[in-house]
Amino acid sequence: MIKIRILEDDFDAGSEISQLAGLGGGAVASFVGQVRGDGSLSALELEHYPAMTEKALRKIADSADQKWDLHGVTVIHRIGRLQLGEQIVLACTCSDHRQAAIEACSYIMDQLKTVAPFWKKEIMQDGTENWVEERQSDIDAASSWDH
Amino acid sequence: MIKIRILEDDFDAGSEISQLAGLGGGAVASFVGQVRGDGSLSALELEHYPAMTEKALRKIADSADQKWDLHGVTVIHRIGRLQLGEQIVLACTCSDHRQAAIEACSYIMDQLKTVAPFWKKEIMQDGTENWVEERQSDIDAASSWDH
Amino acid sequence: MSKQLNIVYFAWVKERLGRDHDIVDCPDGIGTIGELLEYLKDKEAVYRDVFSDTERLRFALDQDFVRLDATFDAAKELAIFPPVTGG
Amino acid sequence: MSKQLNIVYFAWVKERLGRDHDIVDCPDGIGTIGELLEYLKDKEAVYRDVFSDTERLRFALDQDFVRLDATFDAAKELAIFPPVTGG
Repeated sequence: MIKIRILEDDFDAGSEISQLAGLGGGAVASFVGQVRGDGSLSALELEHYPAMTEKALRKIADSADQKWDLHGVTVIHRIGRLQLGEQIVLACTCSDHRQAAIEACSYIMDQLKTVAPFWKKEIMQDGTENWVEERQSDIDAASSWDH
Repeated sequence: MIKIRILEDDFDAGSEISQLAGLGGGAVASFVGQVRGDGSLSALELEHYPAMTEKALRKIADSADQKWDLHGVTVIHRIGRLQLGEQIVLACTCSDHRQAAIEACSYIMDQLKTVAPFWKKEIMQDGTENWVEERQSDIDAASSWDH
Repeated sequence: MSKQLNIVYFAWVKERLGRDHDIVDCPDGIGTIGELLEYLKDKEAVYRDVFSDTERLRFALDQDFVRLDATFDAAKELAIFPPVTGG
Repeated sequence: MSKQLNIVYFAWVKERLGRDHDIVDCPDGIGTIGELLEYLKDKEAVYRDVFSDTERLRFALDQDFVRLDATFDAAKELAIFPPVTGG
């Protein structure tokens, strides 16, 4: 079962995890990304490409589901303005085996960083704004799964 | 911050995850293991070595904390009789970086499977009981971190 | 006969162009995204500025990632944006 | 002079011995866990049965994992149990 959500509002990670756990596998892995208070950051603005976002996330989840034996995948990504400490993203996977669940969760996050159409703008405390640049480490992480 | 709990009662994974998230890193990884309904299984009985358990779990968490740059680690393991679908274990890590959080979480689970003094007995639907045997794949997973 | 293409922009591409989409009449003989960008850069200074370094741009045709040399054939929507930074 | 050692058992080791601990007077000349097991197997049939295959046993001295050839020196508690299966 694949569940994809793109939300302005916050989500309840614990409830999402226990819903997925209810599908019955023995192993549930999850990752939550949140806005990290990094020096002079005040907030993040998350833009996305509405017509493409769900399709791109579903493609990533489908691909994880084919690579590993999963009972379910949940991917939630927020958009709009997010304050320090707020949750940005959840990836959660459920499998009979812990390695499958953890690897699939890691794979989903690595792919999401490079092929899901989201863009982060940093709003600094002094009012300046910068679009976040892609990071080579994210590109490397995503391509490490290509074999 | 390292938190270790050994409990007979259930725990609230969502609340543990959000407590750890509150420490401020951008990345929170977690793993929940639960009793998998495997054919004729009725329940699990979890025995442990009370004088050693917390020490062993803390050693694993400390070692993860040394290998990766973590804000916090939470490890919770239940003991006693657990029904199908019940939660057995939670490992949760918080870091500034997603790979560190996910790898540390995976490491903790791999170590826990081989050096934490817990023993699982399966109670079958027909009333028979078997002690679970160690699995070579768990030994291999734990030793894969030795380099 | 020319074909109409909806071009949508995101993030700093949108901000620097000052608009979130264009509807472009794409003349015959222009088959790839790269050719279309050259055509637009000839037409308007703002395109020359924003599209100057195609290494910094990413493209999707009808919501699938493609490269600069992709042909748009029957596609209805071209998206132009910086590398993604979600998650 | 002999020394006293508390031996604790878990899982099927405990079940098959029918008890969860023993307090053993450990004679001089016995320094390693392996030697202690041989000494116990000579004393009582149930030890011969349960400790017959040491490959299936694991050991901790004062709550730290050790191997069969570890010397117990000043240790107060020896634990004998099957490979762990938590998580």
